[in-house]
Amino acid sequence: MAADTFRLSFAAPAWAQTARAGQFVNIQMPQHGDLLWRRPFSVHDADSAHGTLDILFAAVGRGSRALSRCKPGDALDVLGLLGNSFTEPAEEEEVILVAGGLGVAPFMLLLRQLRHWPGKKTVFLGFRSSRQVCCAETLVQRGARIVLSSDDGSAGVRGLVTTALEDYLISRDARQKVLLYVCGPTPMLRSVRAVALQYHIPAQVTVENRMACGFGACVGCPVELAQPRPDGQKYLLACKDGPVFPLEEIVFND
Amino acid sequence: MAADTFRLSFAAPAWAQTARAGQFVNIQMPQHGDLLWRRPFSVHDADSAHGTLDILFAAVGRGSRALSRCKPGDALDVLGLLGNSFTEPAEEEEVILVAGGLGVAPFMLLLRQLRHWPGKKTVFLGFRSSRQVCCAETLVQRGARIVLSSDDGSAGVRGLVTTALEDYLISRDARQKVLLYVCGPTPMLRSVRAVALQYHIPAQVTVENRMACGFGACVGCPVELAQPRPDGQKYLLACKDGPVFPLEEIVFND
Amino acid sequence: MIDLSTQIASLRLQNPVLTASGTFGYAEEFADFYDLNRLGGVVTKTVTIEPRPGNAPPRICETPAGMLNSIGLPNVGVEQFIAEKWPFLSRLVNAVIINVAGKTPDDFVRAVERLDALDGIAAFELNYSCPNVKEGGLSFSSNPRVAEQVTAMVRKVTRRPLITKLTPNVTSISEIGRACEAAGADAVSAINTLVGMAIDIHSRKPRLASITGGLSGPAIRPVALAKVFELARVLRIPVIGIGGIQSAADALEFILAGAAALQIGTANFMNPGAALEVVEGLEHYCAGQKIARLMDLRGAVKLK
Amino acid sequence: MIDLSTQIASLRLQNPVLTASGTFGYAEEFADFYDLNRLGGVVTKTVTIEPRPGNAPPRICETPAGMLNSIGLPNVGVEQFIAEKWPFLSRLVNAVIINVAGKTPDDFVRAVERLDALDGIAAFELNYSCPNVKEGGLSFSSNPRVAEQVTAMVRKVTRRPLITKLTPNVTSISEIGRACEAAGADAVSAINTLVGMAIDIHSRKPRLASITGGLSGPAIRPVALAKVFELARVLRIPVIGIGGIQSAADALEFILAGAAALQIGTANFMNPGAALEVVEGLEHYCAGQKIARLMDLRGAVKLK
Ligand SMILES: Cc1cc2nc3c(=O)[nH]c(=O)nc-3n(C[C@H](O)[C@H](O)[C@H](O)COP(=O)(O)OP(=O)(O)OC[C@H]3O[C@@H](n4cnc5c(N)ncnc54)[C@H](O)[C@@H]3O)c2cc1C
Ligand SMILES: Cc1cc2nc3c(=O)[nH]c(=O)nc-3n(C[C@H](O)[C@H](O)[C@H](O)COP(=O)(O)OP(=O)(O)OC[C@H]3O[C@@H](n4cnc5c(N)ncnc54)[C@H](O)[C@@H]3O)c2cc1C
Ligand SMILES: Cc1cc2nc3c(=O)[nH]c(=O)nc-3n(C[C@H](O)[C@H](O)[C@H](O)COP(=O)(O)O)c2cc1C
Ligand SMILES: Cc1cc2nc3c(=O)[nH]c(=O)nc-3n(C[C@H](O)[C@H](O)[C@H](O)COP(=O)(O)O)c2cc1C
Ligand code: FES
Ligand code: FES
Repeated sequence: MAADTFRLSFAAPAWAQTARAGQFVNIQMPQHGDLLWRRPFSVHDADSAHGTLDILFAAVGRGSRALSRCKPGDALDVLGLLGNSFTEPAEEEEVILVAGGLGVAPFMLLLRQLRHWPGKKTVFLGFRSSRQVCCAETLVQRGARIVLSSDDGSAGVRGLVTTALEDYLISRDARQKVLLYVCGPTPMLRSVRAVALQYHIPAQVTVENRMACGFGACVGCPVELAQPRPDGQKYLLACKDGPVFPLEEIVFND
Repeated sequence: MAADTFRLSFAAPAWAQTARAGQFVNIQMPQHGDLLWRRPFSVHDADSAHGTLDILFAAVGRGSRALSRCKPGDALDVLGLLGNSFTEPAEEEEVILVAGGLGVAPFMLLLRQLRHWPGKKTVFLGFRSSRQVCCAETLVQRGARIVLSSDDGSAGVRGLVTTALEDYLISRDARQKVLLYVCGPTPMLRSVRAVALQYHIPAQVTVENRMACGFGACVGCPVELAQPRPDGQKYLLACKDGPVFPLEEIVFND
Repeated sequence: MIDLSTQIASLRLQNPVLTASGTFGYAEEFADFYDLNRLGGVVTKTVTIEPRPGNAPPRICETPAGMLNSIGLPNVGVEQFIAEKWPFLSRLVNAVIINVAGKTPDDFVRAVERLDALDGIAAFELNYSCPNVKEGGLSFSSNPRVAEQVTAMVRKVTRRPLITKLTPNVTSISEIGRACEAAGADAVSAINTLVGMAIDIHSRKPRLASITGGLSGPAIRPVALAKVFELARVLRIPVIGIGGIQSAADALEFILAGAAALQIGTANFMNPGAALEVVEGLEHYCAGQKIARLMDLRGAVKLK
Repeated sequence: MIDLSTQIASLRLQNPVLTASGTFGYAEEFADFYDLNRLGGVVTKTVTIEPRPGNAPPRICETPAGMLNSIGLPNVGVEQFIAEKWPFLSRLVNAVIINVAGKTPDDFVRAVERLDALDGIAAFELNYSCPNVKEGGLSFSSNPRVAEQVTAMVRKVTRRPLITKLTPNVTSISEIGRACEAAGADAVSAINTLVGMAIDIHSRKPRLASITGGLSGPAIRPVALAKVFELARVLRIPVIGIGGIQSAADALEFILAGAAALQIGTANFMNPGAALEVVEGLEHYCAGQKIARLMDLRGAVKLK
């Protein structure tokens, strides 16, 4: 795997049948000690034949580092399956998946779901540098065309994934119906949102808010609506109403 | 080893030269999480040739259970050598070591120190049952005679270690000079103290108070003096003034 | 048969385990995890007379053995609560306690008055930790005079058991408890969260949009236990213990300190089955220790 | 050169890292671990006019990410302190701050008056969390009138910088802070421990002989930070932040919230090198972030 990136596979036969891309699991970290919360991770892949679920994660903090030290046979306390999932394309001619870093995680399962869908599948994969690159080969095996970019140019095109995306959108035939799927860090989501609005392309995004519970109990993971609802509702919950949202309907303040 | 009893050996060449029986080390538990404190353990044995220090411990709680899962090569954060140590016998003709359960820990090193001491060495070893018994053979190898007892009679004499001790003291020649070394749970210490006072036998005890620091900084580990000092001092510190005390000078008011 | 039951004024609970307001939604969120009727009862998320959108994000952050929150009491308001949330709650056979808050004493009165019309409400819990706009934003339970006044006003509009939920952020929680008792409260619950704060040193911003928030979880358990102990010693009305309870062992500490019932809060997030596990753990403990009536342990801490 | 220095009234500290009273003995206990002169200074264990034996055991217990203590201020009294502890302390070249407490306002005055005769004391810190026997055992900083009175009385007998150390167990710590400021305190330090309790469910006894005790450690850090932030916003005199600080990152949170200096307490027990590591960590942070003067970060939390 890429630097500090880990794939963890665990047995979950029932979930392996029903998991839909976009959904997530909430895992209690091993040796959690004074880490109170579980940590949420997107379902990366689900293998119904083997009855396993995969997550793909970066060791960025105490929890994920502890998780990365799990060994085969260790027991994990996993809460799932949580959240909604991506809506699959209908009459579109192309789907474009935009992933910033580990934002690629849910797309592995999405491409599995779309294996019989006849349209064109393009994945824009942006990483900081070549050391972080992962999943590219498997995504190709799953029928996608990859446009790789990196901040330092050490892998694929130099620059932000959003620049690569915009270049592509400018050059394509504007009459073709396209659907965007987006996952990545907030600044990237903000840029892609601007691009999607500009080109009038419908987009679905998965958000990664901090979560105390993951199932709607703490109301701690609000996502702000671009337009408050008539009844005054200003927020949706990332864990329960999401984590997948229509990108145009929400905003990323701060 | 006996049930839930573990011996842990770690490299500490300098300490292995200088450690004296009665001293202890204070160890940060692996994956300590919300366990704030280190955990204190007596030096069980010190091997100056190999440069290692041993501790012998029971997995009784979160910290010691985590410690018991240490694997060779793991790094440990150990603070030491802490505390005072047993005074070795001088003109006595016999030393009697009284250990309740894992209270046997410091006696392994004590017998190593006494290997050239010519007097008689008797160890009263009390355990709950045969499943807990440990160290008996090695103690014999180190020149001690063992009187084993267990609460349920499954090993050695049935009954408390103090009963066995008192039987022995009654039957011995009262003119012979004896010195007691005592380590074990508080109720046992209390009984042995009564016996020692009754038979006018000098005794040294190691106490196992809870400790936040282990080096005199928190003042959290007081041991009560049987007689307050003339200047009003009522307590000594287990970690700094001890853990070895003259048994007659302190009381165990739970 | 082990008797786990307890009594809060006229309200008999089959066991002392309740869920804490704001950590259990309107119970529906937990219906998939276990049979809710196994609990002593549930306390709802705070309901206010008008709908509230809640605070801007970020609303939560993790701290050592605890968490900070400033959720801001988002809720659909009393009318929509009755229309949308009550139908599910009203089908529970154990105690359903409605937690109410307001910005002014009058808000409390109006909400309780309206809700009192519903059949099947076991009790009201008044969330006195929220800011009182009439008193410059100080909480309703930071001043005994105010706590007494609001309690007396609400007392007039309902005959149902009235529980006042106290903030720990005061010099003397027992003074506030006494004021509530004098004004006719049937029980107090304690504690609500401690005021706390955390800063992200990278962005240099507070970790909560509201700057400060409420600290909960195991970290605050010793504080909660001290407050419950203090209240139980001076009040005649029962005290409901809240704060960092994760297990039956934790719950027993509160019962020994004098609590007549308990609420499980933050623990529900990490372990959705936490409240039921406390019930089962208490049962198991009583069986093992041959204790026929759990409440015989109430206040049984040995002080000498 | 990175400037870590800070100013507490007339007292210049080479860096803002002090050790908290009661967690660092009389400094001698830590002399084996590192060169004490690398710290901003040390605050001694509380000294009282008469010797005190301290409380009965057990005095300490571990809690989630924290600990409870009821040590009871054991100390040899002012005279013996001067004879036995001061010689070592007086040889330190950085700031030595003497922490003083008493059972009555007069005890404070007598102790400070006597100690003021010593050369080389950098400042006095008055421990206002201890029970005031004149006011029914309430702490000296639970009432602004009392805090003001004691501070004014001590102010008269010393011209050295006077720091009053505040309890967090009050409704409004800033009200107490203002009272101290008005009476002539040069700085406040906050927080002392939170009142807490734990019960051993097996023996059914409190885990501390004194029943309740003081909670410290990482668990209370969010509470401490909120209090320091509150004080720093209303006071003109500097605030010294204390509570659960384990690392330079924790220390930075307090500086961003407005603290002019910090004290490391409970962390010294687990990691005897903790205070020095905070100094080194702050240095390292400033170097990495190209911050020339650490105190430029003081109060720099971004609120909007
Ligand atoms: C629905 C959902 C799906 C996710 N899917 C994945 C995934 O597939 N793969 C993956 O690697 N990560 C995923 N994340 C993010 C993942 O949960 C965090 O990386 C993880 O919680 C970090 O835990 P930690 O203890 O290692 O880090 P911590 O020590 O808690 O924090 C380390 C750093 O990460 C930041 N951080 C912590 N949690 C989050 C979060 N939820 N969002 C943004 N920043 C955070 C902290 O602010 C801090 O800077 C997902 C999050 C959500 C909500
Ligand atoms: C100087 C000294 C030397 C020691 N030497 C040894 C030794 O050689 N071998 C050994 O097995 N143990 C020894 N101990 C005791 C050992 O420190 C504890 O068993 C250990 O701290 C338990 O940690 P834990 O996290 O596993 O248990 P916890 O989860 O902290 O506690 C589990 C149970 O043990 C009790 N307990 C915890 N600490 C102590 C303590 N210090 N004294 C008595 N009861 C305690 C608790 O009350 C609880 O009931 C010594 C203690 C001291 C002070
Ligand atoms: C996310 C969250 C939301 C809360 N919302 C409310 C609320 O709406 N009304 C209320 O009275 N208390 C609320 N509380 C306080 C809890 O009910 C409880 O008093 C407190 O969290 C302490 O208990 P705990 O440590 O078990 O969580 C909330 C607590 C949390 C953590
Ligand atoms: C064991 C112990 C002893 C303490 N003794 C004193 C004391 O003598 N005087 C005092 O003013 N504060 C005393 N304190 C309080 C600390 O100085 C500090 O204010 C508090 O512990 C919070 O900081 P921390 O979380 O870093 O420990 C003591 C704290 C502990 C844990
Ligand atoms: S994480 Fe708790 S409601 Fe979304
Ligand atoms: S354990 Fe801290 S003084 Fe003994």
